[in-house]
Amino acid sequence: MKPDLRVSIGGLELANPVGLASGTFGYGSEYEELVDVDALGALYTKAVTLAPRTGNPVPRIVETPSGMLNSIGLANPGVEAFIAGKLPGLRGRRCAVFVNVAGATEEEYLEVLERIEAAAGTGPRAGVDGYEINLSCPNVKHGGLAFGTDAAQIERLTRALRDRTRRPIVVKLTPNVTDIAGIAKAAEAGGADAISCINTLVGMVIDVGKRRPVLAMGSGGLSGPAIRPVGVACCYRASRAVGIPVIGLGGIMSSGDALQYLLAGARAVQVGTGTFVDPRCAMGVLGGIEEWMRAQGVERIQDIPALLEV
Amino acid sequence: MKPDLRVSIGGLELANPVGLASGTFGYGSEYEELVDVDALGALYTKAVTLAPRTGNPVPRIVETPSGMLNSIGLANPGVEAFIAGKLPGLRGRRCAVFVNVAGATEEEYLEVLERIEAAAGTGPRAGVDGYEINLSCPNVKHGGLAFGTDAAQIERLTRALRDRTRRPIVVKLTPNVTDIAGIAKAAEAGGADAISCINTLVGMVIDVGKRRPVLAMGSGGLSGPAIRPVGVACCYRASRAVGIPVIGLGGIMSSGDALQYLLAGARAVQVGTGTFVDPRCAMGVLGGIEEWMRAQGVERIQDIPALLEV
Amino acid sequence: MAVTAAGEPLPGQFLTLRVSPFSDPLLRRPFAFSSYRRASVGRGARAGIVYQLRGGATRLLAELAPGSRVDILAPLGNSFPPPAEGETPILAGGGIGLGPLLFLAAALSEAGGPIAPRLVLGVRSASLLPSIPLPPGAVVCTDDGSSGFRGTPVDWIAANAPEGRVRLYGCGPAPMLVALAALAAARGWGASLSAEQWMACGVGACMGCALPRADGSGYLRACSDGPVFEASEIDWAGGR
Amino acid sequence: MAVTAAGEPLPGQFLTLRVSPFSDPLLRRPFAFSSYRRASVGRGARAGIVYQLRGGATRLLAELAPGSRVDILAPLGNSFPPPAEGETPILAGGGIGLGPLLFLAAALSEAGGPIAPRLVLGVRSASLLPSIPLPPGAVVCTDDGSSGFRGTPVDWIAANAPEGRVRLYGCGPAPMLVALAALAAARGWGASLSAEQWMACGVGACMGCALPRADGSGYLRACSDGPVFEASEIDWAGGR
Ligand SMILES: Cc1cc2nc3c(=O)[nH]c(=O)nc-3n(C[C@H](O)[C@H](O)[C@H](O)COP(=O)(O)OP(=O)(O)OC[C@H]3O[C@@H](n4cnc5c(N)ncnc54)[C@H](O)[C@@H]3O)c2cc1C
Ligand SMILES: Cc1cc2nc3c(=O)[nH]c(=O)nc-3n(C[C@H](O)[C@H](O)[C@H](O)COP(=O)(O)OP(=O)(O)OC[C@H]3O[C@@H](n4cnc5c(N)ncnc54)[C@H](O)[C@@H]3O)c2cc1C
Ligand SMILES: Cc1cc2nc3c(=O)[nH]c(=O)nc-3n(C[C@H](O)[C@H](O)[C@H](O)COP(=O)(O)O)c2cc1C
Ligand SMILES: Cc1cc2nc3c(=O)[nH]c(=O)nc-3n(C[C@H](O)[C@H](O)[C@H](O)COP(=O)(O)O)c2cc1C
Ligand code: FES
Ligand code: FES
Repeated sequence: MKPDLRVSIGGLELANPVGLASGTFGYGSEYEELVDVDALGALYTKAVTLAPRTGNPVPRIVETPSGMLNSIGLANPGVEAFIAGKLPGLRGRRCAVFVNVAGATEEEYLEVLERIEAAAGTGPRAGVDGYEINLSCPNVKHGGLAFGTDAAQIERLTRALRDRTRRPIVVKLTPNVTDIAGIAKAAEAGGADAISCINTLVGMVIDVGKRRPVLAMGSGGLSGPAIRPVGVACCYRASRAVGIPVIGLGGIMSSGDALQYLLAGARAVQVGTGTFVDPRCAMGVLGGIEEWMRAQGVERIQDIPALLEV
Repeated sequence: MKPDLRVSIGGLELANPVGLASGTFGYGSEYEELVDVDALGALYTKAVTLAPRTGNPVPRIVETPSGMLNSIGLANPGVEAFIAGKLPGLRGRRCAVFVNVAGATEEEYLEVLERIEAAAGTGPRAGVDGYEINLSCPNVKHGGLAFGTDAAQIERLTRALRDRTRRPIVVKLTPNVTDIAGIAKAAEAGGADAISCINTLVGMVIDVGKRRPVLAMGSGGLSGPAIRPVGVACCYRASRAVGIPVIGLGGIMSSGDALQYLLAGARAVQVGTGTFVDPRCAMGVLGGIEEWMRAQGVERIQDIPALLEV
Repeated sequence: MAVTAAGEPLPGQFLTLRVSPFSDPLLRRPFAFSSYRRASVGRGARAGIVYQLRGGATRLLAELAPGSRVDILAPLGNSFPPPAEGETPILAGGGIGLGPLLFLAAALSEAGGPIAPRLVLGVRSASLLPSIPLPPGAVVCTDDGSSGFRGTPVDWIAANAPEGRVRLYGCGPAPMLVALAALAAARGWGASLSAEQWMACGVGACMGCALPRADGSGYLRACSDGPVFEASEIDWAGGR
Repeated sequence: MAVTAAGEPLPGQFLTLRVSPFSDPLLRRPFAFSSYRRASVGRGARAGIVYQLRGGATRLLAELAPGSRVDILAPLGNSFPPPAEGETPILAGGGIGLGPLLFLAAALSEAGGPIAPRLVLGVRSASLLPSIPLPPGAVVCTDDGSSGFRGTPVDWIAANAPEGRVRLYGCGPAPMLVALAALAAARGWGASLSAEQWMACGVGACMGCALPRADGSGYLRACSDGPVFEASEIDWAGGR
């Protein structure tokens, strides 16, 4: 019997639970020759902001033990260029497309979403099937702490976004908080259809020879296998705090890693840094999940979390 | 010229900046044949609690990419057995001894400290030169969130401890918080002589074959090189938020790693998981720091943080 | 570079080794000594382990070129106690549990006690039999009957144990240790079982390798209180 | 397993490779092609890289047994443009920058342009000279004068460049690229420089390998907009 790999996020059906994480796959065309994106469940685009951003000064990346730091700085062409230059290509996608939205103020998030809504229209092949809200942007009004750290603000922002679209909204959580369950609940209360976790952990590497941080920005975001245990723990907690689906990510390199997330309570997963290490990583993850379900006689993805014995 | 390796913590002089982290070196005797503890700057004991604790169910440890999770659960003989069984051995130490204190309530912390104070007396070779306050214990009054997550509570606890001892108090911070700078400030306001960071990150590994978390307790604390970038970033932030010394730890395996912490603003360091991987790790770290200082013409440990160009 | 504590290993003791200079795999891995030969004129001391490919560290170990240097910490842990006066030693090994029992068998034979030790080795199937010579009189058991006795070492011993007092020496997977402990309790035999548990430090400092005491009063450390315990001391089913 | 994109590499293009199945070292490492020979009857295609031991990944690479399979992604990036009509090609390599220039020199010679390419290689000291044959007419420069010309390739070129239009092809450490770009600007030469920058994806998706544009208007990606850029496009001193 072929397992049923479909996953439903706010009424949107994904063909399978494996997606490509924001910022690690561009807008879908860069890995074209290597990865059959349309065979996957979803593509989460690089963040889109209101104005174009050239990104942070360089160096922007550095390797760490079993991980990497990045401070790309939301480099993106801005919402208008996104609509003109990227959306048409995304309309051709057969997998679900979640546009990752970021901003430094609440208004910016809303404006980006509104413009994309207006451009995409309501028909099929809109180029956008849903939104992933990146809350890890430093929040100018809150003294630089990221948006994703204040529950009340997340609830308000999510609700305001909710009022502006009927497409599914996924709120992406940062792990750099004291109480991820509380943050997840705030997103749910605001009307999110799902949450995804985790974004990167704040980290720093210092070049001892040059006596300065390797990254031009000082600190950056830690991703890769090093953070997988943190991601699985966040997912476990968040999925027990909310009724909406949780999408798990952080350090997934293999189907075994993805199954850790699914058993921890996730309904879907994303592969980020893993794609850098092996461009076919996400396809391997998908194949392995299906094989495991077959071997274990598990019929549907959403049956997996209940298999965990605690 | 021989560099001056001495470090002063609340008036206590450590011979050098390298210490052995709490929970990774027992009470100093286990590694006796392999490590010359007295050549190091400080030994931070395994946590001491009021009542004896047998510790958490097993398994308690699991390896992760470039790290490990532990859920030892503060297994320790309790303060009375510590005083009777361990303190006498510690009196023979030539390095500074910080007793790591933990509890589930404020009263428990105070009681542990008071009893050790009474037993140790005020003379030399007391067996205890200072305290390291482990705030990562789940706080029963605060619904299980760890102590170290609430600034007001930390300030109050630190002040209460301060009133009960003239020995230096090091407050150990957990990285599982939104704003580590705020927590560090609270410890300083309460009268701490130093802060140490970081304790472990919350993590989980699931055994996909057995469909249950590998650790009997579900989640555990992530340590080792995987978390080093997080530790360096926390240290960088915390040392800029407070005037008291910061003691850096998390994933230190080599003198280069330790120098990252010192350049990030730490005045001293601790080696934890590194000792498991190589029992002589801390000695290598110490030798390498001295060599680097010589090569770079740096005279004193406390001159290192200022060398960082940001 | 080999970091080696002084002293010669005894049967039951183990070493820990670090096979990679990178941080993945990170922790040292424990392996029991399977043999030891003292240094003599013109010949260095030589120690052996028997290991099974399991994951990353054992794969790296298998890929090492002969003559490679590895970072070893040894000898660690306690050792098998000798059989008491009049006890027949029976050594039950499951899979990779073989190593320390080979060492014990050799030591018992060398010591030349009144009763020759008998080694009983169990594997799932003949294809998993290690390619090393077993001591004289060794019994092979396979779960599927593809070689020797069909069944487990515990089955064989239950059926073939000699009259009189026996001391079981056991090393192998947890279910086998549970069964050996039960058999020993039922027959009133002594049993010295070597435990396996994940280890971080290997020297008693981290409390990571805890094993639950049989009386529920807490834990013992596999690395420094053991790895060899009297069967009745430990709750063998509670270790994982 | 080799994950290989279709196509034959051109001089200037690179591959990325993964040398460890473990997660440390984690990221793929970029290396420029130093040679390529098409497959022919009875003989597979063959590509070369020249690399220098630097850290973990290159150490693992050096330890690989001949015939080992490695996971390669290639060819990536753009390639050196041919010299324009009448331009004398001068190839300046610093240290490991040699690889792509060897490939370019061979391709230019093979193409048989009117003016033979001249390769100028700089290393700190004679002991660091690579043990591979250099093309005819190659000039060796050492900082300490221990072999060939004392000075850098830029010094040599500044002193020995032919009259008329020159196209510089450069690959090497950042200070060398800065100096080459300045020399080209001063003399009004064209210059195609190959950039080095830390890479995560190698295919243009992550924006990690950004290089600042000379006009301050933003960044270009070393991996997919380059690695070869016209010297005037990039702020070569701002890359690290
Ligand atoms: C005291 C002691 C003596 C041992 N003696 C031997 C021996 O003589 N020969 C031998 O082949 N093996 C022995 N082992 C087990 C050996 O340590 C593991 O097989 C090894 O650590 C696996 O490492 P890996 O990286 O190859 O596998 P990993 O990828 O680490 O693990 C593969 C699987 O092996 C198991 N495993 C990993 N580490 C341990 C551990 N510390 N204890 C038990 N199971 C583990 C886990 O179930 C895991 O799923 C002994 C263990 C202990 C505690
Ligand atoms: C397009 C391109 C082509 C290259 N071609 C070659 C080549 O032909 N031959 C060759 O020997 N090397 C080449 N390099 C550099 C090569 O990628 C690094 O030497 C290698 O990644 C080092 O890996 P490591 O693990 O051995 O060292 P690490 O431990 O990763 O690093 C050691 C040191 O090398 C430097 N380094 C590491 N990664 C990079 C990087 N991506 N770019 C620049 N410097 C780095 C750092 O300063 C670091 O301190 C090229 C790099 C790029 C971007
Ligand atoms: C280079 C890079 C760029 C990223 N850019 C974004 C982004 O624009 N928006 C976002 O929400 N997350 C971004 N992320 C975070 C990832 O989507 C993901 O949450 C994180 O890397 C953890 O997953 P991983 O360990 O599988 O990479 C980025 C990560 C990396 C490594
Ligand atoms: C097995 C183990 C036990 C620990 N026990 C304690 C403890 O009792 N008290 C404490 O403050 N920290 C404890 N820690 C945390 C360490 O002291 C240290 O903060 C952490 O491991 C990060 O440093 P590292 O990466 O160098 O190990 C423990 C860590 C480990 C791995
Ligand atoms: S492994 Fe650390 S106490 Fe046994
Ligand atoms: S390395 Fe990812 S864009 Fe160049």
